[in-house]
Amino acid sequence: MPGTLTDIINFVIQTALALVGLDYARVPEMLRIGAAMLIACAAMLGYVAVVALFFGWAERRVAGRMQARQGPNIVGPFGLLQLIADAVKILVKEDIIPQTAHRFLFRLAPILVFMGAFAPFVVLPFSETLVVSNLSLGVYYALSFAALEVVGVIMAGWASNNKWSLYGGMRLAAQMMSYEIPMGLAVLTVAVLSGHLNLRTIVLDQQGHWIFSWNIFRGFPWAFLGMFAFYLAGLAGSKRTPFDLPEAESEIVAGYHTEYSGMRFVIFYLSEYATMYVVSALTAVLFLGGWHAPIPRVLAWGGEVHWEAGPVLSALIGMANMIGKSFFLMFVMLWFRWTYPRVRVDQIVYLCMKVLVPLGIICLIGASVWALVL
Amino acid sequence: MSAEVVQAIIFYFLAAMLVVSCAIVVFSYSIVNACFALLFTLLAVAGFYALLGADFLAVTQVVVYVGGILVLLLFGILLTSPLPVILGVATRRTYYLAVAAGAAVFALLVIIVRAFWAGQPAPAEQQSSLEALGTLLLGKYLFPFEFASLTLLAALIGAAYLVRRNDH
Amino acid sequence: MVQSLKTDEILVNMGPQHPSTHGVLRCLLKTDGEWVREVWPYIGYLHRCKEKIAEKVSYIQFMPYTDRLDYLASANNNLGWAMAVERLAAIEVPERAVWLRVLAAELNRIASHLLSYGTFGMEAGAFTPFFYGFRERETIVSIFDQLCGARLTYHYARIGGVMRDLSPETAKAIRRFLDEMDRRWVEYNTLLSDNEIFVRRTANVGIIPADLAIAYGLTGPVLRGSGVAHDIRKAVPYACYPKLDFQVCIGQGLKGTVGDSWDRYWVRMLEIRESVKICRQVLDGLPEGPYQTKVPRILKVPANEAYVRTEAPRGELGFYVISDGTDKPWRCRIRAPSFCNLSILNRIARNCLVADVIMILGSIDVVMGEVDR
Amino acid sequence: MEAKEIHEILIQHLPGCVREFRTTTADPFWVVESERIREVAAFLKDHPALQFDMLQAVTGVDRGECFEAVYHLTSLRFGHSVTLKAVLSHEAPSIATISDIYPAANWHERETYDLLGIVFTGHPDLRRILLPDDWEGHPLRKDYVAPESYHGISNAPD
Repeated sequence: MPGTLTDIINFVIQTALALVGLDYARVPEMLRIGAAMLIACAAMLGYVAVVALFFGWAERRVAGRMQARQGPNIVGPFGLLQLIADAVKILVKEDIIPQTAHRFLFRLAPILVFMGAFAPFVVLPFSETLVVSNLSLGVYYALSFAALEVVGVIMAGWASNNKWSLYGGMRLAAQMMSYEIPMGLAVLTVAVLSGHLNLRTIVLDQQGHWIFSWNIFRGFPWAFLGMFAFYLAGLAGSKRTPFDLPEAESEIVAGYHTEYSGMRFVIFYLSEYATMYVVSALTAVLFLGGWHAPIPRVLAWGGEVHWEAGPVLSALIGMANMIGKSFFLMFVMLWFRWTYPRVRVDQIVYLCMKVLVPLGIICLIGASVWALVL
Repeated sequence: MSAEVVQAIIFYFLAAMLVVSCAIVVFSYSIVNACFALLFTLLAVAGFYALLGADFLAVTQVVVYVGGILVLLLFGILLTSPLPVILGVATRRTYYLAVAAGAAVFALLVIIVRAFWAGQPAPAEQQSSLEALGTLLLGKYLFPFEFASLTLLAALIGAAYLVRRNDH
Repeated sequence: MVQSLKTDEILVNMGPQHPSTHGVLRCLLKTDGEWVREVWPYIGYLHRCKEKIAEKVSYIQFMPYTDRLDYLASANNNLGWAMAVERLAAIEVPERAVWLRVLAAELNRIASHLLSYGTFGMEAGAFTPFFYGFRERETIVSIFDQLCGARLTYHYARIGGVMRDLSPETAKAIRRFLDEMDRRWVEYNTLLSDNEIFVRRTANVGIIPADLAIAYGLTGPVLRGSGVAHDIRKAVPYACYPKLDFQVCIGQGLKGTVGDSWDRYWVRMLEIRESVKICRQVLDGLPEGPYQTKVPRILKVPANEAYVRTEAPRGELGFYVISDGTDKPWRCRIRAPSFCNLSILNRIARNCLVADVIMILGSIDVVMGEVDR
Repeated sequence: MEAKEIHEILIQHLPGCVREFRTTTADPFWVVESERIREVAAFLKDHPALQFDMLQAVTGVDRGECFEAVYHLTSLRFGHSVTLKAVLSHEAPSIATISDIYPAANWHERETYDLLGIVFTGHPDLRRILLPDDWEGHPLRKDYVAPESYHGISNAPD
């Protein structure tokens, strides 16, 4: 039985310690678990940073391509090092806190937002073995932390003591309160279909007949519709065009992060890409078969049946599938951003309450009947 | 370092967070500050649930209280009141009343705890409580569960009614 | 229900530094949540005493200053000023120069509308139209570079003619651009005009009924968007426009009500096409001859007065000039279209959302250089 | 309609209003009695054969010995235009507003007040529009002298 990411880390630590001549078994258990957890989280943190950096670059290149211009192409091959150069620039920037801002909350807000964006990474499975914590409540946990992000953004908006910032915070609150519902309904559709909330089990359920065993087709048409509800709601949750009202620069300057600069701004920036990734990865896991390859055995192995490929290769292939799907969905988000105008604040609530919620309810009822009948 | 010690450390950390944030909620003059402090109170409670193995309850606490109620509270406060929100300064009489009410609630809690859970250890199961919770809610506790929902529904309708009446 | 929820009213300053106020316009908003109850525009941040300067410099020297009125359409401003002075001093302009001026003015109109297209898309939250609009504008700017050596402030029209003749290469470049523009125009529409989100953001937003538009003295695409077919080029024909075949485009309420923001936007888009048509006709029918008549270096204009109206991209540009026999005007009043168009903002941007105010402002398409002069 | 015909209608319906009808300039203009400007404007707007529905601009001119308020009106229906002038005293230039007849006049009158100091009585909101509220003087007057400095900012040409 393959273990989780923590087990792999434990194994690595054990080997490393054995090389130095220490016996890992004598280290207290709590310390071992704690250390493994910490390292796994650090790895995830690194991954978030890499994803954010990569997509920060990709966003600009994609935008350049779509807008008949170049995008960053000077620093490094294809301008890949541009973001690193930018990061260095930002790190040495002056950190400004407005005089009338609430200093404590102003500093706390980006941290809360990042916590909210980062927490779901702990339960995202990359392959059958690669997951930091295999929580039985996986999806529920992942969704719950969006709340922390909302509070963080409201806090940023309020603590800045700027009216535009406050508008940004208010807009996000209205937006998120409406979009969590269709998101939850879409997740419930999948939960009813597979009978689990654990992300790993949900993916394991989707293996078999090529793409037709993925939830999107297995629960046709309910999960198919549910995926759009989930993805759109997630798009709204990650504040991306056409739902980028909280930071709509043409209306409310820069929304909740108007007053932020330097490192604190970067944290918001990181969080945005982290949230985008979480939404994309969750869509991939819930509806698009997670780490399963679209064509099993031919192009790639994935999942339990193909364990014969060996644990390392299997994990790598699973990871490639998973990251590929997530990145594609993230690319679609960029595509949206550089194509569509922004919707208005009443239209976003309309879309949620009058389109996505009924759609979600229909999906849920349909999936329930499906699950009972079939 | 054993598991108990780690748990104890986490418990005391959470407890400190709870007490401090509660104190800010109660004593802060700015209602927005109080609201943000409430966030930490709610998170600390969620932490307690997680510590006790009730992971479903912990996540629900975050979803419902932080994501729903706290955001709604902030939304309402920031949108409907002038920008620097200052709570009215309490009079001496309200202080006395508050202390008395606090003492009464505390006494009640002591009685309840001593009467029902004296000497019982906290549930130690680390498995997901989701299935058990579902079975209990729709089995043994179906009536209280449904009754609570009905009460909340009645409260909701009542609130809507009151708002409508104030309109005219 | 929405109306019954009483929230606190906030006064917010939109501008003078704001991404969407086109330069330095300050709008004071009284907002109730997301709803805007009242908008008060405050102008004057870019006031450069143009009318006072006109009294201090000679007629010829004032030409470069007109470039900086509506700096996105300087060829049109030059045309207006040149026509005003020529009318006062009774100077005959060679036919070729007249046609060249119209060519420059129409190219500049395309450039100006392209920029308006881009910024309007940007205000709706779409970035890509901005770059598309700028790509084609860049071509026009390069053509102007060939034509008169400047990229923004052309002062191409001169009193008594134009500064330089059109070379065959430039003519060829213009023709290439016009063909390109025909293709791009379709692309623009697929990207923005017919986009569902864009239509929902602009249709039925900021409706200006025709009678209100006339009462407030609106002109240009803003007036035509309200369904009033009024274009100085047709109403009071000047230059070589009577010899050219083009249409006056009006808003018809295709996506909503007549006179909404989408209609104003759409009139600009249609005018791009009409201007392309005009440019082609000008290139085809360009008469031969001199491009400049002899004008004394110190031009003394006899005592006279005239109000000369031309159709600039943003509406009716009027120069009311009083001469007193010296080489400097006694008084020069510039009737700037943006100034008049902006005055209606307070009237139509009431009881709408913050996002709507931006769209309304964008659809009126003001240039602050012209508003403040 | 030609300027002459407009003039005939004017003197026929509003006798004593027109002080002068000048046709020697490139654009003809009428000098009307400044007290009756509202009457003339309303008449021009409503007369069925004239229908001057659009006010293009309100301008002031400093003539040295007097001020002139200049109104440019046009009719979208018939395409004809008129220029009206009213002569005002140089000491206290003042004329009734027409901003309730032509809403477009609102900002134009504010601008004329701002730059020339002509007071439009009855204007709903006669504030400076281009210059700061605390600016002294009216720059377009011929006798205007620019202040040395404004709030400590030097105004001297270098």
